Amino acid sequence: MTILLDKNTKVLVQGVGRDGSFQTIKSIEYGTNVVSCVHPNRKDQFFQEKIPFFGSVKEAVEKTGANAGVIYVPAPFAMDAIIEQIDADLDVCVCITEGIPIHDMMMIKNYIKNKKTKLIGPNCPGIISPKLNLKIGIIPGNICNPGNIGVVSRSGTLTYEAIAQISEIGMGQSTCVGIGGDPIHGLSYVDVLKMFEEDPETKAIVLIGEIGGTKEQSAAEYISNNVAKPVIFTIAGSTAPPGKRMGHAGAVINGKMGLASEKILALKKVGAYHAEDLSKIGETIKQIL
Amino acid sequence: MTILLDKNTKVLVQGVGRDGSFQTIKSIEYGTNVVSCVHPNRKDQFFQEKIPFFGSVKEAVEKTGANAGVIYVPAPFAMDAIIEQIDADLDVCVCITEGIPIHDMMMIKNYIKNKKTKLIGPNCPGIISPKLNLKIGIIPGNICNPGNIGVVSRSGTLTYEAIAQISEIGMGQSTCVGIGGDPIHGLSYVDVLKMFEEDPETKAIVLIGEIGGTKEQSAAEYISNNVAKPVIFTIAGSTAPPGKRMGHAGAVINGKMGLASEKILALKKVGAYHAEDLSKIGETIKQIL
Amino acid sequence: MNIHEYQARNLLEKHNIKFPKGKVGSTPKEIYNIAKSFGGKVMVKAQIHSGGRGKAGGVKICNSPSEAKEFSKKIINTRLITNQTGPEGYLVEKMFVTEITNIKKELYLSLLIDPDSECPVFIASLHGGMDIEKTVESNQANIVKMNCDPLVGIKPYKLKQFVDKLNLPKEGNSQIVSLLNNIYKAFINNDCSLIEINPLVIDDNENLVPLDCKITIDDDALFRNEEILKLRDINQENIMETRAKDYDLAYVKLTGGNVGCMVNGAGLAMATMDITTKSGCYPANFLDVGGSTDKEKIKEAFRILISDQDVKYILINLFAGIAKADLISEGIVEANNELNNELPIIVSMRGTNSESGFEILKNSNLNLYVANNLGTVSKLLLELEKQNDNFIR
Amino acid sequence: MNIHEYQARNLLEKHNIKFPKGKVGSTPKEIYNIAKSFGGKVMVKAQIHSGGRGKAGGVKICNSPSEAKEFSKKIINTRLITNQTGPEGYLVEKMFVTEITNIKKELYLSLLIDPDSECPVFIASLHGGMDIEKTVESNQANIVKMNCDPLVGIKPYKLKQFVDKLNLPKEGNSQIVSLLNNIYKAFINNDCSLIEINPLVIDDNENLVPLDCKITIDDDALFRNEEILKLRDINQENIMETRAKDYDLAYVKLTGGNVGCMVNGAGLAMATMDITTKSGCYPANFLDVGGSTDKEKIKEAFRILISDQDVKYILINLFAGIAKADLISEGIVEANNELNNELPIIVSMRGTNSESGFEILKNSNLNLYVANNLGTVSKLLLELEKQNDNFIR
Repeated sequence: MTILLDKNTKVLVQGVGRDGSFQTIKSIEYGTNVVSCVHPNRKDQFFQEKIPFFGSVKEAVEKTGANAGVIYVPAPFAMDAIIEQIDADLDVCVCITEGIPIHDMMMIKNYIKNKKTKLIGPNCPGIISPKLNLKIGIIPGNICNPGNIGVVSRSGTLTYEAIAQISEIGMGQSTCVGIGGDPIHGLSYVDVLKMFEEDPETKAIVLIGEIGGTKEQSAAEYISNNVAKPVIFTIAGSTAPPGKRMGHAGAVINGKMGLASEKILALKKVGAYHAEDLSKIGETIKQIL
Repeated sequence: MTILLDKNTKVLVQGVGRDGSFQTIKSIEYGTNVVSCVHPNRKDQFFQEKIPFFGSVKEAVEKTGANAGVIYVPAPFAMDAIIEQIDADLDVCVCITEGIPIHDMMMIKNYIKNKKTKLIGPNCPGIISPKLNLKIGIIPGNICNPGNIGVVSRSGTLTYEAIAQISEIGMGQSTCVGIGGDPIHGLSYVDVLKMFEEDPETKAIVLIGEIGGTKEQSAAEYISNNVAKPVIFTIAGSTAPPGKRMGHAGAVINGKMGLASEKILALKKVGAYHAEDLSKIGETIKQIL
Repeated sequence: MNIHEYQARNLLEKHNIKFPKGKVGSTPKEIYNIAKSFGGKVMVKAQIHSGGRGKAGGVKICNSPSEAKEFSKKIINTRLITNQTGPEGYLVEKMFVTEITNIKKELYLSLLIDPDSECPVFIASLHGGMDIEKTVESNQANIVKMNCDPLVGIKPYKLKQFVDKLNLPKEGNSQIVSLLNNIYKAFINNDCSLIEINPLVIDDNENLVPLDCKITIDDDALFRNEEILKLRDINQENIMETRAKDYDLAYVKLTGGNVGCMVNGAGLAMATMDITTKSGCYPANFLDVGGSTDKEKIKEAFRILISDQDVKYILINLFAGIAKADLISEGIVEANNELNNELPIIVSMRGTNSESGFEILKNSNLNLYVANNLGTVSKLLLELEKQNDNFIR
Repeated sequence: MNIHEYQARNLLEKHNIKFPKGKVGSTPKEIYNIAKSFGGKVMVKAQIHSGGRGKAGGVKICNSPSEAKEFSKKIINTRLITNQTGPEGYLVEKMFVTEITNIKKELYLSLLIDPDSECPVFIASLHGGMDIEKTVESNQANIVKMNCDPLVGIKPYKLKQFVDKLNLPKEGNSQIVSLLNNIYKAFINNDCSLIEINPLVIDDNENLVPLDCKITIDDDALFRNEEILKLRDINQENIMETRAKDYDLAYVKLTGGNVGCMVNGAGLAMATMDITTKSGCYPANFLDVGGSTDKEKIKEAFRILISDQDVKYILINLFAGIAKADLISEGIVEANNELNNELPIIVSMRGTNSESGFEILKNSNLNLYVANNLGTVSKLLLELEKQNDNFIR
């Protein structure tokens, strides 16, 4: 088993511009079952001459049985795409798009309450399950190995780095989930930790955090009461100056709780293993497993 | 068993103006466990020298264990009161208030989706369970008899009339629910029919409908697939002219589906027993039970 | 509450919706001047709170300012009777003059609250103009609907699908998106229960142009819409219904009957009508005194009831829940004495304090018939009807 | 995006929030005239995108128009340095003049988006004015909060509880309700991430008066707020950061380092900073080329990076996901050739098309050091640092 995805996952794609197309082709090459694309002005056309376009998510779901969606559409239209996927009751909606207005995300997070769909992202690299050769989003498949370490991260490139280091020490990943770098996003660390804890194929969890907000502290609290599996973590931004937005909209230190040192403290306190810098993730895993 | 209420029901009251006070006293006299009143400017005071006031619903719930609420506040403030009761996770919220803007009700109905609270009304007489000597709202207790006929109605006074006739033929009521005369309201006929069908103490159901909308047709559809107990019904407004708002905001015939004749047809088709006019409810019950 | 076409236009214009040039006038001279300033050929429309004005002769294309003047002279200050006004019609005090639009195609568009889906719903028809009601009933294939979400508003993906189905020319396609968004804003900001654009036309240049509009505001929300309340035109309302409303009573005048009905609760009002009609008598009106009542209100209710010349006898049918029967009874007795009412009264009364209520009535000098149940009401009605020399049906 | 105080005031005034009389001026003469028209005694405030202006000497109560003129003469066209601006400070081009309010009590009020509760949150402090940040950290008892609901807005029952806790005089109690509602509307209508009123004062007459305000707009929402975008003052921004933004790049200038960092992804940017610092070197800046990149963007990124005089060598640390490493490499080579760059470059590159990317770099004439993993990056950094004669720390 993996989390979020399984062999029945059928993916629909919204937004096949330059990047969306490229990533969709990469996903198909990796093994993902991409069943349809959605574009209101391209119905009756085909992507790559084989994957049908539909005018709406609802129609794509009805005609192709899609149960997961990925969104590459530009930020001004991303809220609508997310809501359309929620309204179509997809199991999983992965939004790669960066730069969605925070007011939009606020609406979406309140709108999605008690809805069926699990939102991943936005501003995230998506999900990958190496054992199933299945990915939704942009995590490069060639750096992955099937295995039993779960990865959860707010940062895209740091997810890749963690994956690569795990593969380099000869181990592999069960599922990797990028939850996104925006201050308001879909699934949280806690949601994903819960799934990893329940997933029999996951033996250890790598958590990659960064400065800003208090989400790492919430993760620590959850770990202390609910997670028995070993958690290895690193926090990026120890040397970032306060008050500056460090690229990610969420990565701003406002107040003490946003400091890397506070987050490291909280996670160490609950028994998580600290990789002191990004380059030491593989090393740290090796030491404890 | 009764529906919606039981012996653990503890009621809080919002709105003890002239009518709210009078009805609260009547409810207490009938036997209802009224545990607290809510008024932001009267905390630390007592209603009738014994029931404590609190500044908020949340506080009243924490301090007195209230699990049901009734609202008598004027229409401009009713939406806020309903939302406050929903936010406090009450099991049941009964709103007696008439004349709430329809835009407010539209917001509330969308807000309450997947929340714990069941909303009864607004513009309704509330609920009464004669066997428990328990009522929330304004249905006169002295016309009721404990028994096993469930009553559900959009109209207040017609509910009383049906209750009185049931009592006059020597039978009694399990629970009576006035769902309210506004076009958009909380629990629907279908919701209440479902509860009555599952309630072992209810042997037969009296449904009182009126012109306007298609809610009686929805009830008919539900009955045909889900209700085995006998349903006796009457529809008010057979002789109402089309296009006029007949007192209730919901009682306007717009199009064919709103006609009494259409509703009677739909309910007769699914085997419900028709009391041809209001005065014949008792008679009809007698004939079939 | 209804408002006039020209008021509805003003309100929509405030929400960035563009109409053809138009201006309202109250005298033939004003109409002449407006027509002249618009270049001569204009459309002139009677301003009353009713549809069906075109068929009733209240709307005309006039080829010159003089023709506009002559037409308005014929209409202003008369009562226009349409298939929706009833036989009395409504007084025309103002007429609205607009420039002429060359119509290529007529559509119908409205936004209303749908009680079934419990949200605002846009309805469009590919064929607008007159007789839209019939189109809706008969030709569902031409009807396109879109539900909105009260919490997040219009969803763009649904809007796209809705607009696609309308098959508009390219220009109109982009214009309708902002039109729909602006209508939605006006609807939400003003507690509307209906905004109707009919016809919405495609003109010669393939532009989308709203020609006529109707807006209904939720009466229950007028307390928070002071600007709208200023637009109220009580000359377009039934005087008695208006007077009742001022006392927070619901009065409905009915045609052809002679029983004045005083009830509490809308359901009971309708059931009382049904029983009256079934027993062979006919209600002249009904007056719902509602839930929360005081003596002053009851007295006013009685005054309104007997001021209806059709009323030959009175049926009081009450079931007191939130209202108290004794207070109502006191009000009835005082009102009868003040007004020297001699019309016979049938009373059926139950619920809260009904026994003391009956006592009060019985101890009064009213011309009173007491019914213990609704079956008796029918019998008493028939009896009185037989005695009644003035039986009119 | 930040806007000036006087612009923020304008925006709030459009949402029916009333301030003391105030006007902005650009020259000492204008300041003199404004002060005179306000009756002489005024407050004069430097308009820069930074807090802490009071302590930095940018705000003064002036007792006469001449004093206002003299004060503004000293400040206008200088760079004001506060504890938030960094050592360069910001250029003062305008000053804002307001009439004097007699202050009985100072409060603090703000509305911002709280990532934890995922909704707008009002924060008030019973003690406003300067040093509010310290109050918030040290005296939580004086802090009152209220969550709003993005779908239904401010809930009146919560508003009542919030206001009660503020212990305002009677007048202020009713004034703050509309103030809060208006701030909320302004916040939602303009995609704000912060509206701050500090101080919000009770004046002599117990009226609630907002004295100063600050508004931050969500950069990601500027595409739909054209009016706000017009308020942008690029003189208040770091030139390089602004230039990067125009190319959709994220550039952050840091003080005290000499490594120019080019990365993709904010997380990697921070981790790269951390690694650099830990190895004993210090970043001079970082430039995030983001996910979706083309050659032009990369070239511009390189231009910005090496135009920083502090940069002595360059660290490129990329992990290509949505970006393609070969395209980035081509951009780097072309940029180096165009700009004749001779600074040494450490490159660590993985992910999509990284092998062909490396090929491109290796086949170029760049002064290149390749790191196979992040551990090697540290070592190479240290090596270069030792070679570097210009080592400045």
